[in-house]
Amino acid sequence: MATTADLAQPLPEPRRAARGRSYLSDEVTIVSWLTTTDHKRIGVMFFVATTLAFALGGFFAMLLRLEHLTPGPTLVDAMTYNRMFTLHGVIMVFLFLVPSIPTAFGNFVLPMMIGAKDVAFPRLNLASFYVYLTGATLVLYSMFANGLDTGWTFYTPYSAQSPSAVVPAVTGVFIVGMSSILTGLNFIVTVHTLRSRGLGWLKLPLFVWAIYATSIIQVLATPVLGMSLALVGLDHALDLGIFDPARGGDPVLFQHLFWFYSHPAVYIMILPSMGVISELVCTYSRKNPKSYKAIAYSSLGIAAVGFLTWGHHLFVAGISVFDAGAFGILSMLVGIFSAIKVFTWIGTMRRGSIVLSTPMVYVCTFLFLFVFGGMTGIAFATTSLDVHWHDTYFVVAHFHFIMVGGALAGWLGALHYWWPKITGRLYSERWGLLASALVFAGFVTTFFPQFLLGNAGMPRRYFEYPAKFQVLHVMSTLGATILAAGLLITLIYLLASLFSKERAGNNPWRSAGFEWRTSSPPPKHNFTALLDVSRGAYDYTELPAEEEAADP
Amino acid sequence: MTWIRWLLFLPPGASTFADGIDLLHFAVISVTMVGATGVAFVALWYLMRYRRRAPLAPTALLQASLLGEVTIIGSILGLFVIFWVIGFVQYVDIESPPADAIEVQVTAKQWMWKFSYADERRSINVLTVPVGRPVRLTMTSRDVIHSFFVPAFRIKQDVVPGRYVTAWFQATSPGSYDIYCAEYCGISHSRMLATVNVLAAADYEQWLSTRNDTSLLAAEDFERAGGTGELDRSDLAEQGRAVAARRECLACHTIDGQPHVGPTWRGLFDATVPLEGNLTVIADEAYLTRSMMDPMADVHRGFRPVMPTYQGILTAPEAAAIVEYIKTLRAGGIEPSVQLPTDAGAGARD
Amino acid sequence: MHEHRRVNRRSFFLVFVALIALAALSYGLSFARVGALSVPLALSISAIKVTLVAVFFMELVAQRFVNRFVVVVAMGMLSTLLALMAADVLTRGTPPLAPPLSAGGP
Amino acid sequence: MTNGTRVHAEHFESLEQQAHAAHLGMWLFLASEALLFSGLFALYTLARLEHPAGFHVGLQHAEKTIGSINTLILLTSSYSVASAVLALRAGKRSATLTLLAVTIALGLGFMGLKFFEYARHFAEGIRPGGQGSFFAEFPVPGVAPFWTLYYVMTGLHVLHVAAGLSVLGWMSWKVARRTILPPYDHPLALAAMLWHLVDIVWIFLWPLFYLTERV
Repeated sequence: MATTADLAQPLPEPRRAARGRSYLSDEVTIVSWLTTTDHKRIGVMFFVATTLAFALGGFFAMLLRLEHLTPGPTLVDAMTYNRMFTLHGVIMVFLFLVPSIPTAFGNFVLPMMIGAKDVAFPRLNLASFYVYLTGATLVLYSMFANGLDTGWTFYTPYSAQSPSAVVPAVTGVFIVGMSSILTGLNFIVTVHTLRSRGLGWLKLPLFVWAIYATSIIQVLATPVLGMSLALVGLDHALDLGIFDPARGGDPVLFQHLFWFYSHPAVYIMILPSMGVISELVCTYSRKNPKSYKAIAYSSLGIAAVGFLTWGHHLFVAGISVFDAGAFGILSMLVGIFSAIKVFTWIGTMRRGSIVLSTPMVYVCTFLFLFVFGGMTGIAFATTSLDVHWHDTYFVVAHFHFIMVGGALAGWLGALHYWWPKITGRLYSERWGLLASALVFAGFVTTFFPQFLLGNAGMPRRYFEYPAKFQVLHVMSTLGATILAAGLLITLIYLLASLFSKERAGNNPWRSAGFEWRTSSPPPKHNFTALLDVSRGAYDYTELPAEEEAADP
Repeated sequence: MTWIRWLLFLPPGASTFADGIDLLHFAVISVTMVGATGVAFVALWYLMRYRRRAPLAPTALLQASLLGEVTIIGSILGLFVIFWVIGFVQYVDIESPPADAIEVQVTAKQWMWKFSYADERRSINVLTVPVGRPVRLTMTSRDVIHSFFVPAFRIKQDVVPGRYVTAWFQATSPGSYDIYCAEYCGISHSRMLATVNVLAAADYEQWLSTRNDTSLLAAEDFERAGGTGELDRSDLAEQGRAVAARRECLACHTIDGQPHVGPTWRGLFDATVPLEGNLTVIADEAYLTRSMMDPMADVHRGFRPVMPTYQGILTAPEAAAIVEYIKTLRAGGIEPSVQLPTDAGAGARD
Repeated sequence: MHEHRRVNRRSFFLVFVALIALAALSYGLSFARVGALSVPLALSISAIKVTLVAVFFMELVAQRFVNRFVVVVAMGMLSTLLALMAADVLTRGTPPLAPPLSAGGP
Repeated sequence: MTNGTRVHAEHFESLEQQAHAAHLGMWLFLASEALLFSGLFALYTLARLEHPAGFHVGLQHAEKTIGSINTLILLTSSYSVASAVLALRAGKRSATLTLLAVTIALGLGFMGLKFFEYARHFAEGIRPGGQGSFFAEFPVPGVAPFWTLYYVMTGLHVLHVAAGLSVLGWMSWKVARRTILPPYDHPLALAAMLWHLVDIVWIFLWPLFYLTERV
C-alpha cells in the first residue's frame, strides 16, 4: 500500500504541560461525575453504559452462534436458547444501537460543532442518562427473573401469554424509550436555539444534520412503541385481551403499531452513523463534501419517508394486497436517499488527499457493507421475494449487514476519530488497522453464509435446524469468533492508549471541523473564544495560517 | 435455472411460482452484488489514486453537478420501481388462489400442523396433495401466530388466530417437501415441522380411494377375533400403540414420564389425577375413555384445556386398544426415546 | 414572547364562549338522527375546538414558526398511521370472521 | 435572585432565547404525548371498523351526562389556567393564585366524577378485559374491545390529568414563593400548555366514547 502507516501517523506533538483546565481535570470526585450537567461528561457516561450493553449483547450473540454449531442441542436447551436470542435482540436494539451514537458522541460533539457552551437543557440531559439506567436495569432484571422469550418484536398473542418475564422487560424498554425521547428533544432545541453567531443552517456540520434528523424520529416515533409495549404489558399482567382474537382483538394491529416505530428506529440507528461517515470522509480526504445539500436534505428525507414504509414487515402477516403494494413502492422511495448519500461520499473522495487511517478503513467497510445490506433491503421491498425470505436467515443477514456493517462501523469510526478529542490521547494506528481488518473479515464470514442459509429456507429463531444447513452455520460461527477477536483487540489498544504518555494535540487529524478548533480534551465551556465560522467546517481550499504553526 | 439455484443455495423449485421468483431473485441479487462491489472498487481506486502525498495538501472545492446527481438517482429509482412492478405482479398472483383449487383446511396449533381434507379425512403433520393441480389452504391458528412456510414452493403465510388466511400453490414435481413454522410461537417453535407429500395423479387417486384406512383395519381384527372374543392382550396393546402413533396422540402425550402439552402416559393408569379445584379422580378405563371422547370433562390440573375431542374419529376398538397400551406403560415402560424440553407443563401457563 | 402579536383577556373570554357553544352543539347533535355522519361530524367539531385551544389558549399564534411546524408534523404522523392502518383493515379480502375457538374437532 | 429579577441560565444569551427554547421543548414534549395517544386512537378506529355492532352496544351504555359535565369542567379549567398565565404576565400575583386554585379544583372535580363513573360501570358488571356479567348479557363481538379501550384510554387520560394537576400545584407554590415573577414567567405558561393538552385529548375522547352512538 502506498500510504504507509507513518504517513497516516499525525505529526507527533511536543509534550506540553496541560495549560488550560480540561473538562476531565476540573473536578475528579465521583459525585462531580454523577451530578454533572456538562454535556461532555454525560456523553462519556452514556458511552460507558452503552458499551457495556454492547458487550453483554455480543456475549449472547457468541452463545447463539456456538449453539448453532450442531443441528441438535449443543450448549443449552430450547428454553434457554429462546431467551438468549430474545435478550440479544432487546439489548442490542434498545440498549445499544438506538442510544449509542446520539447519546455518546452526539452529546459530546454536537454542542461543540455548533459553538455552544452546552445543550439547551443540561439537567434534562442528566435526567435522560438516569432514565436510561433505570430502563436498562429493568431489562437486565427481566433477564434474571425468568428471561424473556418473545423475540425483540414482542408479537402478540404469544407475548401476552408467554410464561417469561414480559412485564419487567416491557416496562424497561418503555423507560429506555422515554430517555431516547428526552435526548432527541434536547438536541432539536439545542440545534434550533444555540447555534453560535453567523452559523446558518447550511453551514452546520453534516453530523449535526444527521443527529437532528435522528432526534426528530426519536421524538415522534418512540411514543407509539411505548404505547404498544404498554398494551402488551397490560395484556400480560391484567389479561385485558386487547389483542386477544377471542375477545375481538386483532394481533395484526399490534404489528402495525410496533413496526410504525421499529422501522423508523432502524433509521435512528443508521442516520448517526451516516453523519459520522460524512465527517470522516471529508476529514480524511481533506475535501469539501461533493454536495453538502444532497447529504443534509437526504438525512431529512430519510427521517420523513422512513415513517411511511413500515408495512414491508407485514407482507406475509395477513395485510391486504393493496396495502402490501403501497408499502412496497414507499419502501423503494426511502432507498433512494441512502443511494444519494453513498454517491455523494464517493464523489467527495474524488480528487481529495486521502489517508488510510483506521477510521477510513471503517468508512470503506461501511460503504461496501451498507450498500450491500441496503440493496438487499430493496430486494425485500420487491414484494414477491419477501414471501420466500420473510422470517428466514436472509432477514437476519440483511439487518446485520445494516446494523453491524453500517451502524457499528460508524460507531467504531466515530470512536477512533473522536478518541483524541475525548481523552486527549492517540491510539496506535498499526493495531487499529489490524483490528479493523479483522472486524471486516470476521463480519463477512459471519453474515455472508447467513444470506445463503436464508435462500435455502432456514427460518429465523430456530433452536434446532435440519442437518443440511450445518456447514453454513459452522462457517458463520467461525466468522463470529474472528469478529469477536477484532472487537476485543480494539478494546485493548484503546484502553492501553489511555495510559500512553503521548498527548494528542488539539487537531491531530488536521480537520477543519469546528470541534477541532478547541483544545482536546476541551475545557468545561468548550471554547475559550467565540467560534470563528468564517472558515467553513469542510474548507480545505487553502492552508489557514495557524495550521502551519504549532497548535494554539 | 438449476445453476442459479445451485449458486444461491436455493431449494429445488417445486411449484409454479418458483421459476419466476428465482429469476427475479437472481436479477436483484446480481444488481446488488454489482452495485456494492462497484462502489467498493471505486472507493478503493480513489483511495489509491488520490492518496495523501504531502501532509497538508490543499484540495480544490468541487461541487456536484445537479444534472449528474439527478440522472444517477433517477436511473436507480427507475430500476427499483421496475423491481417493484415485477415483484408486485407476482405477489398478486401468490395472493389470489384460483377458483377450481382443491380445498384443504389447515389448523396451526402449538407445535403441530393439522390438515383436514374435503372428504372429512384428517391428518397431522402430513399434507397429501396431487401434482399439477392448484391446492388452496384455508388456515387459522388455535392459539398464537404461526407461519406456514414451504421453501420448495416459495410460499409463506402467517396463520393468525381468530381469522382465516388463505395461501395456494400448484406443485410441479412429485416428492416430499419440508413445511416449517416461520413465526416464533413458543418453546418448540423449531420442532413444528411437517411434510407435503406431492403424489402423482395415479397415486393420489389410490390415496383418495382408501377411505380412512386405519379404522377399517381395527374393526376387521375385532370381527376376526369372533366379535366378543378377547384379542390376545399384548397384540391389542401393540394395536393401541400403532393407533396412538397414527392419531398423533404422542405429539402431546409422552410415554417417558415427562409432561409436555398433555400429561405423560407413563404410570398414568390407576394413578390419582389432580383436577382443577383440588378434586382428584382415579385414571381407570372409564376416565381414560371419557377423556378421549370429552377431554374438557375433567382436565388434569396444570395443563391447558387444548385437547380436541376424538368423538367419531376413534372407533370403540381403537379407544380400547389405546387404553390397553396405556396399561402396559404402568410397569416400567420404555426409556425416554426423545429428549423433550424439561420445562414442566410446557404448554401450561403458570 | 413576541411583543407585537399579544393575546389579551377579552379574546380569551370570546374563545371560552365559543368552546362552550361548540360543546353544546356536539352534545345536541348526538341526539339528532344523523346516521353514518355522526362520527365525522362530531370529530370535526372537536377538531375546531382543539384548534381554538391550541391557537389562543396555548398562544401558538404568538410563537415562532418552528413551534407551529412541530404541531403540523405531529398531526401528519397521526394521520399517516391512521390512514395506512385503516387502508389495511378496509381492503382485506377475506372478512376477519373469528371461527368459534371453543368448537372441538382435532 | 433577591431583587426578584432572575438572570437567564449561563449558556443562553438572553432570557427571550431561553423562553423560546423552553417553549419549543414543551411543544416537542406535547407532540410526543399526543403521539402516545395516537396509537390508542388508531386502535379505536380499527376496532370500530372491524366491530361496528359491538361499539354501538357499548356506546348505548356510556354515562353520557357524566361525560358531558366533565367536558364542561375541563373547558372551564382550560380557560382559567390561560387567564392565570395572563394575570401573572400582568404582574397580578394574587389573581394568578386564585385562578390556579380554581383550575386545580376543577381538575380534582373531573377526577372525582371519573372514578365515580368507573365505580358505576364496575357495578354494572363491566370490567376491563371483557370480564364481568355485562358481557354475558351482551355477547356481541366487539363489546369487549370497546370497554377495554374505554378503560385504557380514559385511564391513561386520568393519569395525565393527575400529572397536570401536580405540575400546576408545583407552579402555584413557586408563584406563591415569588420564584416566578415577570419577566421570568414562562414556566407557568409551560405548565398551562400541559393542562391544555390534557383538555385537547379529552375533547377527542368525549365524542368517541359518549356521543356517537346514533350511527
